[in-house]
Amino acid sequence: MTALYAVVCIAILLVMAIALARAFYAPTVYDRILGVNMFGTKTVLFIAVVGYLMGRPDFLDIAIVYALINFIGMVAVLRFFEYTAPVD
Amino acid sequence: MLLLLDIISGILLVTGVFFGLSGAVGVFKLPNFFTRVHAASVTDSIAVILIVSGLVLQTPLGINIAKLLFILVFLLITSPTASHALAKSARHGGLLTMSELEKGDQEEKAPK
Amino acid sequence: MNFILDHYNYWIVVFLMMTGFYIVITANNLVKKIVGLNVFQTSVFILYISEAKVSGGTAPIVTEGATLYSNPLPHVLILTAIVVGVAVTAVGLALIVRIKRAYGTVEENEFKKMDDAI
Amino acid sequence: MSDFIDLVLLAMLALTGLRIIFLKDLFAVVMLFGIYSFLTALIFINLDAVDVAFTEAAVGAGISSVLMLGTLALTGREEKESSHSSILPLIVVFITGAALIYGTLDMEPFGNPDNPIHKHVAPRYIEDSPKEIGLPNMVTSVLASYRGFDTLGEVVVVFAALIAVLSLLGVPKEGQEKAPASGLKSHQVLRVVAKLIISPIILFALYVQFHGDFGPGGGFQAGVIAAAALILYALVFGLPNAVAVIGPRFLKFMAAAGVLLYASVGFFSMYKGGNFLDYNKLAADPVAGQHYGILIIELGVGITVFAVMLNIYYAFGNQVERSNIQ
Repeated sequence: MTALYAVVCIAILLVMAIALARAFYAPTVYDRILGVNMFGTKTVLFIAVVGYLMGRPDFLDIAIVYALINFIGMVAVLRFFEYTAPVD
Repeated sequence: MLLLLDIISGILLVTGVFFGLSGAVGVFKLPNFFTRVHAASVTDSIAVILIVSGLVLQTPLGINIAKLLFILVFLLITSPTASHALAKSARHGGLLTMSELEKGDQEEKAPK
Repeated sequence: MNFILDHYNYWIVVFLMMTGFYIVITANNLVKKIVGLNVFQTSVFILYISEAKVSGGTAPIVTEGATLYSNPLPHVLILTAIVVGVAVTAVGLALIVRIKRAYGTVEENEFKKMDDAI
Repeated sequence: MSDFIDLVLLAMLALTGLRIIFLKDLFAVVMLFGIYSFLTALIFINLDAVDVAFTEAAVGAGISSVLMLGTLALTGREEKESSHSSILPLIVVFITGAALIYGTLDMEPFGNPDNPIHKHVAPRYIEDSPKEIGLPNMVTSVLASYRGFDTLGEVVVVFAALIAVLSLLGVPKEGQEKAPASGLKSHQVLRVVAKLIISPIILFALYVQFHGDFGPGGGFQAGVIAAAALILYALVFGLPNAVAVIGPRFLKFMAAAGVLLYASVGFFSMYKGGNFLDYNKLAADPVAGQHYGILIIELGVGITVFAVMLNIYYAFGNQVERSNIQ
């Protein structure tokens, strides 16, 4: 099972890297937010799988906090757009 | 019995990762913002379901299962909501869908 | 190869520290300066936590079957440092808001010019 | 495997830092800074520092990003072209960096159990704290008991930061009947979902507060998570509604009460005949005394951090709403 967890970890890292690239080079500002949001969701999964890979799965609390903060950050960004319209 | 569980959870994990990767490719390859947000959010949800249920099968009954299920439910509620709100915000912000772009035959005016 | 692995963390820490330093000394915009300060600060956190790591060890929470734990002391120092860091960031941002209200700009060179004109 | 994850995450972190330099859109800078904090927390998990990762994820990524976005709403998104020449800073940065790299060559190899840092007080904490304090989480033991005085100092610093922010920005007025309605009114789905998840978040904050002795967590993290729940409420339903739930004046009282609760434990143990913050004297059995002491001071930390973070958010949110009306 450990080898499988390692493979899953590497694959999720790859997805995170792609989402990061999207956040670096985004055609529109919304794409950047999309990249950040996707990065956050994949991070939650990554933490969960890494816990099993290291043999101490009792640290899932951190994954919950990530999911939470990711959502709140998203809402804050949308609220920011209410004040400053992104269209030039 | 244990081997069967291992096999099932292995299949779930691998398919979950496959969906995650396909979503990541879609975020780069698709032509328009609304198609990209679609790719990201749909594959996000299915990857979360598959990977977390794959992990649940590997966990002995206890608080960890409850935490995993909480993560599953939380992500299933918040992730589509965030995508929906983002797409709606983009729509209000002036991004056009592909069909509108073809009709009006104008370039996508993207705020940088 | 081993030499690189042994020092990789420290080199990245130096790189990040210099990134933050560069942002702080070149950026005119005060918000960006605060981001640079945070980058700098985080590099110090990573340095401490890298020092605390013990290869083959596990997180410093007692569990059955583990004998080797990572060093808990740097964790404690950094835990409180993070919270204090955010408090300091909040004070800095509040100052920026006041500067914006007083001068109408948050670009360093612009409000310096206004100060010199007085 | 752990080394490999470390390599990849640190490389991502370095790239993010590099990208932040060249971006002129400050909104993008703040978004990337959020990713930067998330990555740092992942590295902390990988380096076994779960408590630190918990704090960084909640405080660094959550609260700082929200505050920075609030500031950007007031100060504008575009960074103007720099007037400095970038040659001199580059030279300075390269020389300093080279000197530091030269310094790292003498450092002990990463992760070696024989490093001097692992030889001095750490073995004492690792071997004796589970017996002396009776808690599995050594970080909580060291934070709240061995270095309890230090932590009291940190809590006072956080409290002082609240005073500084409030004296700079002022507090939102309470009980305004004709407060302009704000919030994300057009996002109906978001409003329903936010209503659904706010109470689980507060429940989770309580879990983190009281489970911090056994797993990652504690007062700092719980306070921030509870504050995040109310920040979510304020973001979605508008600041006046959130102020109606917990007002800034009550929060000021709470922030002071948390610090006083912490300090009073210290004075109580002095009254019982021990030193300042000597929990052994709080009960007949020293280990039980340690349990009581840590429980109470973690509660004090949680209350103060919650009140300070939420009140700082109120101060910023009030500025944003006022500038929006004008």
